[in-house]
Amino acid sequence: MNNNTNVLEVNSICVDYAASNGTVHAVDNVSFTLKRGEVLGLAGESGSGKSTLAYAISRLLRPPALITQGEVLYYQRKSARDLNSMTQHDFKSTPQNAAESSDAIEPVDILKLTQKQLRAFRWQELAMVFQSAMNALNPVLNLEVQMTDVLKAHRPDMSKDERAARAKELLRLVGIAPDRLRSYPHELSGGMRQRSIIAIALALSPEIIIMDEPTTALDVVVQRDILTELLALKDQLGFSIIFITHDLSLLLEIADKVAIMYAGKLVETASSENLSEHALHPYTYGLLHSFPSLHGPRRKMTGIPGSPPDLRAVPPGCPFHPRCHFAFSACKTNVPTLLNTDAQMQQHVACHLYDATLNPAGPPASLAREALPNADSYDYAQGTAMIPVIRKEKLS
Amino acid sequence: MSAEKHTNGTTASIMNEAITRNEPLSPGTILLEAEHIRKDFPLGGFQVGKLGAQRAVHAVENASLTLRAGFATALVGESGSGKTTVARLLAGMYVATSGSIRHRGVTVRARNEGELRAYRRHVQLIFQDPFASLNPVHTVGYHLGRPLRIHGHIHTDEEEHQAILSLLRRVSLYPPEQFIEKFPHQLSGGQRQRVAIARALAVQPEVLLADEPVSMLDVSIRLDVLNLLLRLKNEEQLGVLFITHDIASARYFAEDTLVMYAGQIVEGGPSDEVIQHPKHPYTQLLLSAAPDPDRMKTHTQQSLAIPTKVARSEPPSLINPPQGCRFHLRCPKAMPVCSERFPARTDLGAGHWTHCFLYGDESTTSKEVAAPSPLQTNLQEGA
Amino acid sequence: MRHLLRRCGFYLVALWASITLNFLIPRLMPGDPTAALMERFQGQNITENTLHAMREQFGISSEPLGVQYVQYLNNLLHGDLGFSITAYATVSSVIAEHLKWTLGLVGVAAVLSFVLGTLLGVIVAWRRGSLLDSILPPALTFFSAIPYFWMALALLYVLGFTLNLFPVSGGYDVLNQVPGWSWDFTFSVIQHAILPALTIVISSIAGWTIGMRNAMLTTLSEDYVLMAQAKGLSENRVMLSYAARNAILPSITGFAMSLGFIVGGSLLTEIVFSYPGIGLTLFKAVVGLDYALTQGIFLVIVVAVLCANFLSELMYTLLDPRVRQARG
Amino acid sequence: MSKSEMDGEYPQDTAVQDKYELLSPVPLPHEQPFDDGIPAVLPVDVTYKAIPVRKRGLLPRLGLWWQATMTTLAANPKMLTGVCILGFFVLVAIFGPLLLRHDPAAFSNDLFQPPSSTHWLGTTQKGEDIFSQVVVGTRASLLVGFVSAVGATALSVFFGMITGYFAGLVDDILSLVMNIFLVIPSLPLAIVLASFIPFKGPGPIIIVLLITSWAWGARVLRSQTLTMRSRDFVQAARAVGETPAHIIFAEILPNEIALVSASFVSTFIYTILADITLEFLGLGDVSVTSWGNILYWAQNDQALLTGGWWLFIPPGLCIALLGAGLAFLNYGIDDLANPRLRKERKPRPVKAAKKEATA
Repeated sequence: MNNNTNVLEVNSICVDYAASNGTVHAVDNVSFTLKRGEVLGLAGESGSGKSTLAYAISRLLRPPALITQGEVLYYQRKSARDLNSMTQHDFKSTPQNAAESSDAIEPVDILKLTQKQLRAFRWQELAMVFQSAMNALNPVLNLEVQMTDVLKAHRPDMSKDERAARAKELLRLVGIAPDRLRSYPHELSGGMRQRSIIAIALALSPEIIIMDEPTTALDVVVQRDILTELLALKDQLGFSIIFITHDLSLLLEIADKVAIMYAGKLVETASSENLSEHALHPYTYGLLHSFPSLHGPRRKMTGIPGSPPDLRAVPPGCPFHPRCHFAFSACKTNVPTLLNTDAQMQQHVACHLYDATLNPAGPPASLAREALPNADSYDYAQGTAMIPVIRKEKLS
Repeated sequence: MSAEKHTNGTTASIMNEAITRNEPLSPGTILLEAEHIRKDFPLGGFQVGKLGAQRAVHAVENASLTLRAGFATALVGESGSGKTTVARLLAGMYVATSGSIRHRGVTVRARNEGELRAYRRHVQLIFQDPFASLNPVHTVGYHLGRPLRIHGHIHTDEEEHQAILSLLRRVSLYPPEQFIEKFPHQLSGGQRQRVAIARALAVQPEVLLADEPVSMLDVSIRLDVLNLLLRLKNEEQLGVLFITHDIASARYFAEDTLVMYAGQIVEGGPSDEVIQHPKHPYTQLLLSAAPDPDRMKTHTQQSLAIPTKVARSEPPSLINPPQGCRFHLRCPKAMPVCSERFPARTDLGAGHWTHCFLYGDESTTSKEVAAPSPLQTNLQEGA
Repeated sequence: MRHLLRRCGFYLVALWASITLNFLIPRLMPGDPTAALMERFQGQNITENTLHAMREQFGISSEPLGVQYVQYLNNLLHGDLGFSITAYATVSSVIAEHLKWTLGLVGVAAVLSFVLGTLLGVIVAWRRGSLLDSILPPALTFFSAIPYFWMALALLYVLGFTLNLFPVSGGYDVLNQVPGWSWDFTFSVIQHAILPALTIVISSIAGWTIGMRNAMLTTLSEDYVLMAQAKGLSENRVMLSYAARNAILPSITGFAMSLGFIVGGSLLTEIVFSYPGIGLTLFKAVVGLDYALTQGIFLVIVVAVLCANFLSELMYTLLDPRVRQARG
Repeated sequence: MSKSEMDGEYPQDTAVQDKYELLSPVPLPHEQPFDDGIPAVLPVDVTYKAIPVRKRGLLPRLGLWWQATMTTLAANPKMLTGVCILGFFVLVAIFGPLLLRHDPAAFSNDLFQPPSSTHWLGTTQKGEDIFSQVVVGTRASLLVGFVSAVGATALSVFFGMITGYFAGLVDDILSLVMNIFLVIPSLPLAIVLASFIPFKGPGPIIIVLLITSWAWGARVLRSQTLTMRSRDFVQAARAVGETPAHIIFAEILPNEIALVSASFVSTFIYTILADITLEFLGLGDVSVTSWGNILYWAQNDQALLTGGWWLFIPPGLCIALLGAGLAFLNYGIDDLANPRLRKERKPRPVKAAKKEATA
């Protein structure tokens, strides 16, 4: 699998909500790329626009939400797809595309697909796992119906028996006994519901799975189980994941790359190693220090003063400046853009502290320091051998 | 009534700027003790043909804990483990099926509304969801004024106004005058939780039972509220029960930690002891599953086999819980005796204790502990 | 199953309560209903025998209440509802003669209105914000606020009397048709039923449409509908199997609740159209102070409504697996 | 780790006394105060949504209330329509009879006249002026409906909240009674009851309507109270020591105002329609001038089959208009109480944000 090719490219996308008292910019000029087989973590607090962004990418937003600009380019993989799905249900209708046999991958703008193309594109290429498993499953249909209707819609040539067999296989894949196929959602436990949603998401072997806080409602042990299996499946099947959560400490463990959102804007993107070792944005820094540590000396922590802004009254300039310890005059007036701080590290930050023209003195020393204490005081040999550490795929 | 007897010191409160207790508690005074409390919730409806055996949710079994002035005890467990029930039992909202609760050494008996109110003057509950625990139709001032009036801490409107202002200052809501007339929906989550804390303080309690006080708040403001509670605990020598599902914040907040699984408290002791040297298999599982960014660095490629028995299994139903130790169905180290009865408490030194046969049991001989039983090895291989 | 048994039990209790209510109403009212009758039928064909039977029925009797109650229940068990003085026949035979008309008319009209209204609601909610959505609900609201009998009068005047499109009264063409299974007769029946049925449908459809629209809007914001869309399913599939399939559940509960109102309205409709059903008979009985018939009809209506309620609960149980299994 | 150690390490959480919800800049976690030349500026000029301090005193509050009501109405056309229609009929009921040219009960020589300039809505077979009758009848019809609706709503609030809040035998029995009243069709029961009551008039009709209309509201309120009872704010009120009576009427009831109003309006629709229906059937006092009785006499005199449409249209239209107004009012209340039905609803993804950020 070619790990370094892009599968999704989001270019300066904006989402507005038309509210009675003015327009709300829920997502403001956000760009990022997702590589094949990569786990991209999207972190932010409530109201940061992280979910809206996910819904915008999959074009699931409903009025009054409106995508006002931007493009979402999807790079379709040609070779790996089985033919019968591609020929009949190619969401790209351009004929020369089907004829092309070269390796060149031509991107498709998801935002420009027609309704019909969109229907074919959905789930086939991009699946979603919703936040609340209880609410994402139709309470009056059993699992089999909900699993096979997606097959029915996208693979009409499959026979009924084949569909049922595929459904059983999927359940087995996520660790549910296939005899639960006829169960209704209310008969399943929270963990099983979330597993079955993942099974549905895998039904068509999509290229991308967007997960919107998929395990927030679950207990840590179950959450860990599911994530472990999910990442194993990812390695096995080769899809990419956009993982949305407010739990940065979890994200650092499972994601390859992390993007931090605040008030609808992307404030920092970095590999998770870089982020945990030297977070650049004061907000990221504050977030990292909002999670008490399990080991090492106990320290007084303060979190971030104030609370996230109301999207209807976002402070001018950098939206974080009222809560920022390092804010200076430029922060109140100029909106920061993402700066590439270091081409090699691929770490981007939207903060005037790193803008040499505005802040010639350079970033404060305390921010550049190693942020997290070493974990050496923790005895892993003792008693923690029951759950595996989630394997992370290193960026090559 | 027992609680009444002990209030004499605190009821005759004198108004001053900050409502404080007349006699500050000395740190370490035992305020509230629960001994072997148990709570069954009978399931409603007619149980036809059940031969009298009423079905019930066995929410809490044999829970004991002590709250001391100026100290916090954390109760850690998954949702549905019964930790909220423990808090509500201690708050007098439920009556325990069996077991006793002692307030300053006197057994609490709340037989009627009046006695209950007298008890609640000392023990107050902070709810998880600040969006739900404030009445949307009432102002902040109303929320704080009611407990002041009910418990006779104020007598005139002016006193009420001053007392409310001082409460708001105590929970760091500045400027307090601006908050009195606000409605809950005009406040942010963190501000609401502060108001909820202020309401509990208005009663002038000795004990605060904080039921996941920050889990509904945004990540960046959780610590603020947590620090506020810490400050109140330290300054006013409150006894705090801190209920959480996040074992890291238990370590941050509380001197002692108790771990609860499916209605049973399985391990307890000083927080650092419990968290750095977990003994009960469940505590170990919980710790290894907790998100931990540090692990990323130390164990990047390490992968350990997960016993399938643990994976893909979830906590048992409390309507029909397993006999004995309720964790035995998922425990990789389970022994036959585990399904027979719940192990007694084993002291491990330094105040650390657990309920697990692996570390001995008053009534079992130590040889069972010494070597893993054949069954245990089988289980691990079979997995 | 236990759930259904419990509901069965409830309906039996409700039946018993209405029977008892029926027994008590004349006995608790002040005065002697027979006195009014005597006044009215002075010297007419009222025999000592009938009078006695009537007195017995209304509790003008020396027997203690308990004994009367047992007698009343016993009579009921034997299908004896008393004697009608206006129709000069047993109440049960009068009801048997007229019930079929009402059952046919109200049954068809109520089901039609439910189906049409619910479908309209689904479409209106799905096309939210469209012209249809902004016109239909207010228009239907206006119609639903019109009392049945007035709607009946208006339709009768415009479509029947002025435009002469439909017959204005009766259940069939009494002059030219002989009841039986002939095409002409059936056609005549249908022709006579159209106006009353139209009245019932127009007056009751708004409730279903607006109820279903609101339920749909609630369902449409659920995650499972969003997920169905994300799955790339066809619009119809999302609309029907995901949104409407869940949104219809409260409507079915509502069906049980509203049936009482529809039945009440239908009685009035029959009166206006002189439709030979239970409603007209009830009206005649009320006007003619025929208490036995009034009570008998009331009892039949209650039983019919209880049965319909039970059926709708059965349907709910079939449609909602949570009720079917959790408490079953 | 001992307590004293912690005390030393933990400074107080700090706060500033400015007009923002903003804590003072605190040193970053476990770091020395930051000093590398950049001033740590506190943004004093950032304006958050200013929340006006509520005025004290009756008049300013009434003013605010009036303002709030107007804003609500302006944003809710359904409700506005309903309020206007209802207001019109209330005004007619109160002042209408004072402005009439004809005595509604006076016979005249203009028998069975269609609408004309003298008799705006025509006359009956006995020569009574229909316009006067409709205007005067408004008062009687509205009054009977209103009184029964108020009574029934009071009953349903009482029973609904009591049975919803207190579980146990009383609840079981009362809810059984409630459910039985719900499944017995109300109009037939009302007809039977009214026909058995030996004296006629508004009084008996009100009693009949009360009996047949309280159960619906009671059930809705009961189920709502049942869910309210387990809400945290009710539990919190219990925890600070509030009495059950206070909790029911001061904590729960204000939260159910929308439901109570909706229930009142629905009951009002029912009672008005049922009152008119009973009168139309001749079960009321036929000598009173009311909408139902106008229709009763019209039907009695076979007016329609002789072409006398003006006898039916006016009262019928009034009833329909009033009923529609009330129904609109109800949908408006529904919209207010159920945000999902509102036009400007925010879609799911931002719901959490809204919850957090509502100011």
